[in-house]
Amino acid sequence: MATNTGEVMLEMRNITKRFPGVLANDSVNFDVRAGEVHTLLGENGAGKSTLMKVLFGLYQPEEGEILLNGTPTKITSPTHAINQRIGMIHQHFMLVPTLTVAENVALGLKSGRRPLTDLKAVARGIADISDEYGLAVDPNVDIWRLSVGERQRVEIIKALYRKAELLVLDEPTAVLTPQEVDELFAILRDMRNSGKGLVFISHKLHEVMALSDRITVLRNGKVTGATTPAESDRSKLASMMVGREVKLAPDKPLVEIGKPRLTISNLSVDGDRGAVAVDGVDLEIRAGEILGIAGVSGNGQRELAEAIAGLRSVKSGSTISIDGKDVAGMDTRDRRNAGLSYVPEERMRDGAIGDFTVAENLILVDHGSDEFSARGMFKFAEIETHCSQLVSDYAVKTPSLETPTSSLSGGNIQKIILARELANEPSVMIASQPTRGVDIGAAEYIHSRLVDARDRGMATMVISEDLDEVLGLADRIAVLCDGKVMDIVPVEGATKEQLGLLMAGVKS
Amino acid sequence: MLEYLEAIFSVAVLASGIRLATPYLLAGLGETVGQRSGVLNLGVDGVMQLSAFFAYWTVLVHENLWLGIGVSVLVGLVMGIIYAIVTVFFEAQQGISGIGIFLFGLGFSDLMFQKNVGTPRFVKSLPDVRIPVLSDLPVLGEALFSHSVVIYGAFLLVPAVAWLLRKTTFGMNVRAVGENPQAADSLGVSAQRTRFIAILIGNVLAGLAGGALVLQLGVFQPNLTQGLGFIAVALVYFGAWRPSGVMVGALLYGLVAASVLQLKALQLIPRSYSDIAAMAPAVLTIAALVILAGRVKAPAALTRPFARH
Amino acid sequence: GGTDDDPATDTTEAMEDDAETTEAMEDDDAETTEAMEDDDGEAMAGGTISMAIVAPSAKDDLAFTQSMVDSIAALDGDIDLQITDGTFVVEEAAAAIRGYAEAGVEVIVAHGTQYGGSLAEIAPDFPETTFVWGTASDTQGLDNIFAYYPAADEGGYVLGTIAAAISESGNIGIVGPVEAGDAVAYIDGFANGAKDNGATDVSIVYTGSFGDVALAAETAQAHITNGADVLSGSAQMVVGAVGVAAQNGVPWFGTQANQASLAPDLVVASQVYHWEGVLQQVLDARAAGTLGGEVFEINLGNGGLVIEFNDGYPLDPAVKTAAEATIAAVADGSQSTGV
Amino acid sequence: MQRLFGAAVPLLAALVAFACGAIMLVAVGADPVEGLRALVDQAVGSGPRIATTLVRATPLLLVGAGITIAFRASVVNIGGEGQIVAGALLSTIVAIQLPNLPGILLVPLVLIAGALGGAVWGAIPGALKAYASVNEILSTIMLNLVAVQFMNFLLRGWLIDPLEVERGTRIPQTARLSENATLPALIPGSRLHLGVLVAVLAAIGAYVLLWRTPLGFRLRAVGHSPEAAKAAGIPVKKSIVTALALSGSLSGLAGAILVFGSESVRMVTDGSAAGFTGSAGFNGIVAALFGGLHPLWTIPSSFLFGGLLTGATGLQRALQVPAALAVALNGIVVIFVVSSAKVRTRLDQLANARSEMKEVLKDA
Ligand SMILES: Nc1ncnc2c1ncn2[C@@H]1O[C@H](COP(=O)(O)OP(=O)(O)OP(=O)(O)O)[C@@H](O)[C@H]1O
Ligand SMILES: Nc1ncnc2c1ncn2[C@@H]1O[C@H](COP(=O)(O)OP(=O)(O)OP(=O)(O)O)[C@@H](O)[C@H]1O
Ligand SMILES: [Mg+2]
Ligand SMILES: [Mg+2]
Repeated sequence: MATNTGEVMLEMRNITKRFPGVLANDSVNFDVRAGEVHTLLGENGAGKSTLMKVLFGLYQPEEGEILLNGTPTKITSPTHAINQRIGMIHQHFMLVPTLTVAENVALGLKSGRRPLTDLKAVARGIADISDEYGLAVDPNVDIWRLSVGERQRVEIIKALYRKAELLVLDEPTAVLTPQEVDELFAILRDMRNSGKGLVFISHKLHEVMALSDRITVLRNGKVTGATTPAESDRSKLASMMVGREVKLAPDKPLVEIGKPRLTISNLSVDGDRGAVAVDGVDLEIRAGEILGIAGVSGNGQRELAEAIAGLRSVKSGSTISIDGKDVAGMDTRDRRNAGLSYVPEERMRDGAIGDFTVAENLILVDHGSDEFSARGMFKFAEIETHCSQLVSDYAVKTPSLETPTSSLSGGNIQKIILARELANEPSVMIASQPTRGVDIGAAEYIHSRLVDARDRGMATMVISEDLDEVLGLADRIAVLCDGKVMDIVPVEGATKEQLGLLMAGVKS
Repeated sequence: MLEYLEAIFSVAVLASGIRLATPYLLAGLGETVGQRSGVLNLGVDGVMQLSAFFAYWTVLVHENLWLGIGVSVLVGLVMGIIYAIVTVFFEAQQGISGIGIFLFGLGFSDLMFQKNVGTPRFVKSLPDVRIPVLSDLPVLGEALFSHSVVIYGAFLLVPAVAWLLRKTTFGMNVRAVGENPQAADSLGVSAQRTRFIAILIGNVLAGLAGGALVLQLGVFQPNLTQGLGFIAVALVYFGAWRPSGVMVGALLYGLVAASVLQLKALQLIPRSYSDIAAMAPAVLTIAALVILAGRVKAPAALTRPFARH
Repeated sequence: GGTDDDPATDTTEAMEDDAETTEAMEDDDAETTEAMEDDDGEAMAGGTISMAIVAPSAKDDLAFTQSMVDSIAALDGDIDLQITDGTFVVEEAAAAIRGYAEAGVEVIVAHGTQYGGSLAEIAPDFPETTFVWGTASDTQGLDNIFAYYPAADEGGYVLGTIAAAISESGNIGIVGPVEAGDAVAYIDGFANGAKDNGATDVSIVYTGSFGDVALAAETAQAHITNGADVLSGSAQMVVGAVGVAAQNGVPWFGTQANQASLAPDLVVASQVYHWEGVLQQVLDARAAGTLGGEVFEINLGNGGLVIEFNDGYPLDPAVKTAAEATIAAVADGSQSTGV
Repeated sequence: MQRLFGAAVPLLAALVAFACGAIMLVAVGADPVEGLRALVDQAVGSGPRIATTLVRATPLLLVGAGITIAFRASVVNIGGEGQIVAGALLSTIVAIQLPNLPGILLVPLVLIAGALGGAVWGAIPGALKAYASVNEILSTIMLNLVAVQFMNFLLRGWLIDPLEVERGTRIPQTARLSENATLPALIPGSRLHLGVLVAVLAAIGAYVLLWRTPLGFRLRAVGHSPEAAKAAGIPVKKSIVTALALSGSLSGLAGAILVFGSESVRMVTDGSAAGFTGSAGFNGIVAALFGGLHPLWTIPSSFLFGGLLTGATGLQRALQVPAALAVALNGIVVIFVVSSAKVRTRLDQLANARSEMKEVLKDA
């Protein structure tokens, strides 16, 4: 760990930022020294991103001031922030997929050969940065061809190319594979050691423990504590965030395993770019069982889930059956009618409709059922009662049922999706990354819900890149590598090391 | 059969097709720039009619073709400014505000014509310029190199626009803003300014298209374009937002139309089916799209107004 | 076919006793005024007749609508004329017609076949008003509707013969809109006239549009490249074709209105619709207390169709005299147009 | 309250637009006050005139209501013109084939035929979009052109009025169609026919469909997020086709009403789409927009534009101002109204925020 000897490069004093109906930041104080990683920790909606957007000039605070290297500065726009040597890696990438890496880096910069672009020069600059921090990436490929990890490198290069001294990373690891996380951390440490100041935001406590020099905890927009990895541990951090004791792993009562509910045999699926993504997979999940799918992302998990959900066509010879009924030929709706439910990996894209109200998202799947409609007409009274029931059951924090879903925080949206998917006691659930980007409190809640359903006899597939989650939740763990099942191991006695080897494709 | 092919693959049809294609090409190129920046303009046809009328009127009064061309460009510029303000600053629904521009152009040009001209009178139309050596080339020389300057200009604009979009900083910004304005904006590339300029370019070319059309004919009539501008917009989709693609589309459209005329002129199409034959360009365009489509994607931010929170 | 004799002849009679009917008009005037007094006083004041035209295309389209406007302008007597042009849409036209009738206009010319339905609805509501419906050949059994139509094929035939005479290649090109309306009558007559007079190759193209000037221009171009050395055509969009003809120095024949102004030295002749005769008869009849119920055809015989030669074009006198002969022949029915 | 205010903004915009109209009047040397008087008088000056205005508004309302459906499923339908023609043709053919059916059967039948024709002509671009990912803006525009030529083909040939051939006048129009198919007048002796009522009901129907039925729910879901809709089991492709088919069916209905509600009770063209539709396919979009793309608001806005269109003929008669002025004015209205849309949403945002704030405070 580097010692925090660097001078203070950023100081945010009593920052207050309101949104309609929300006090996102409540006179927050926050500072960053040169050569340190300062972590912001907090539940969904705690105000982390807001605070950073204020720093980056995307929002103007109602109160408070920002000092850069001691001098009070009013940051009016991202461009202004960039000129102040501040860089930001957003929660959602700010890249133009159809432009090349070099073009994305060159955007907004003065070209040497105006009116023409000067991509050669930019490429050279990129090469230098790549060498310095080991950020290997080809400047001439289009962004859409890059993996998530590579895209993130481009984001970092963009910041460094603009000579950023203070770099903000908002949940940079949420979308990365364990390997990519390690590479990223190596890079970040290099940057820290070269005297840059880093702000790190993550919901994964072991990452926070591994990378941080200092940790500041936000709750409901207020700073509720500051600490360092040395003087705390994961469960301490967790309770600081949530304000109470939290169980990091749900306790699972022993239920006796029932008959097979989801049976997959010889399932093969093509990926987006043609190549085989899922390759002759055989799986069986029984009533009252949670099967965890571990694996480095991009090894066929997404395709597997989508194939089961009926969103992706399977190759001939594949069979999928739910409660003994062959569903391979059915469309998504019929599979759901057959007892399937599905929590997609991409929450905001596939899971919920941002412009729909909370209520509308809660009935997105069952809107056509006779419970909610008769003779093609909605029964609004029934819908109302049903939805407010779910909202209270799942402790969804929302002003009203009519609130546009997009204005809720990630955790709450995920709760809505889960509530919807569990509403009519499905026999099989496919849950992809159920708690990615979701704070501990919400994650704990979601886990316990999944376990309850399992106890009532649901067959569950939990796909996650978070080994802690898989180990904590699953009864059996199947490890995917290159679209093949490397092995299926009972959770008892399974170790991260063992799984890590399997994920890397090494069979013991 | 053979006679049909002979009729279609004749120098005359080629020349005629090129003439017919030019207004589509000019308007399409302009619309390409606009759409690449994320702005759909369904008002092209209206802009063309306005610029066509004012170009015609100018030449009628001042008997100066170049002044006419200039005026058509000017009209395009003015309409561009209006449309840019509406769509960029007021974030207006693009498809529909375009219809507004169209209706205005259609009605106002008609109004002006009836008030200021009335009975159609001819003005001198753009002269053909035979390019010395080239036009004497056997077979195609005559068809390709004996046209008015605007036609040469239109086709020279194809590489020019491609160059603008590919090689220049402005072009890069246009592509970025059309794909992900938030990203561009976060790097200090003003989506608003970029789109504003792109819209101006688009409308200026639409204006030029109107001027070219009317000065080619040497006479104006209400609703001169007969929906030409809408087809030009369609051809941008057809051309997959690439100048070269738009050129192919425009030529296809023009050549099919010319071929049909030639077949009719040679009485190779029974008269009673003349309307069915007249469907050919539209039908073929759709057919070609069924084959092409899916492979290309529209600019992701097309028709999405950009607003910073 | 246009030239079935009966209407032709009896209308010509009607023309002959023109003189006395005009006298008749003089003295009838007083009483008709009284007659009018109650429903509309000032319209008739000072012998003014209030007329209105509702027409599909523009009043100065150098074609169908202009022919009617010019004709009314040419009427003697003091006429207060109102025009609603460019209204193809029947609902709009109906509104306009009704509006004029309500405003007390005495003679309303609905200058488009498609208005017939509206007239059938409106006319009965305004028994004092005279409605003149063209081009049409029946009055829908209403006694305040007059109908009129042109025998467009007659002039077409004549112009066709002239075209064949001045064509060296014997190849003649015709630019048509949609194959409909009296464009067809004119074009078929023209083609027949040309063929009967030795034209070897008469090419007719219907572009499929009344408005597409560019397409009309390219059609003319196609005709010329295919060897045509004389052109004609019908409807508003032909200005495009005339332009091409002018650029290529190819003679042109016009119809409906005199198109000489478009190409002063290349328009050989135009078949011009003169509705004066019909209109005069309408006014006379009205003055005489008959508000409608008659059908008029305009043709070469009754002077409703006039071939106007353009002095700007050096037409061989021999050809011209021949043409005059043809006119006479077609007029007295001895020469059929084959339409 | 803020709803009202929200609605007031486009009205204001419209006023500004009409001011521009006045300026245009002056430009063409006419007295704007006189003009306005003539316009208003012609639009609503008397019973029959109001009737004419309502009749004129009918196709706008139908097309407009259809537009709102398509828009909610985020498909742009510029094919109104073609869909009107398709509907008119099919209903005309039905009336020609079954002239002797009693009105009680024939009238509903021709209306259904119209809706069907429009639905098919709308479903085609829908299918092209859903299954061949052909952009619907392009295909609807192209299909407009195709429909026109097809109309000309039929009206010149198969469907032409035998009289027209006999006389040699050859106007491309059908014979006067069966009396039984004529839309009955709502008020006996007035032009106000059943079609007006049908259109209003259709608009209300569109509203109910979109916000009160599962089907509409699916269309809106697909409009907002095809991905999420798909994952929830909603058939996206099918919904896109459905949306355009529904949108087209209303335009087609307009086509049938144009034929059987017209005074001539026949289909007639000048060889252009506008010749038959009076550009209702475009003006309907305008009306829908002016109604904030909400089916119910589209009702009054359609009547407003209907009045503008009929009023224009009065303007033309009284001041001899070309009717083109009305078209230009339409355009200006659209431009101002779309521009005002933002101001309006901003207002709504504010209001929502305030109410949300209150609720949150209540909870606390
Ligand atoms: N643009 C906005 N408009 C309205 N409310 C907002 C906006 N952005 C954030 N909020 C609200 O402000 C609060 C803080 O949001 P913020 O995104 O800062 O939380 P966060 O700590 O980043 O959560 P997460 O861990 O899910 O990213 C939340 O209640 C959120 O709903
Ligand atoms: N609940 C639903 N979720 C997704 N798609 C549905 C649903 N209901 C119907 N559909 C789709 O709409 C089509 C119409 O089928 P169906 O008649 O059952 O629906 P509906 O009765 O119109 O509405 P609902 O079924 O919701 O009452 C179906 O073929 C199906 O593709
Ligand atoms: Mg955040
Ligand atoms: Mg159902």
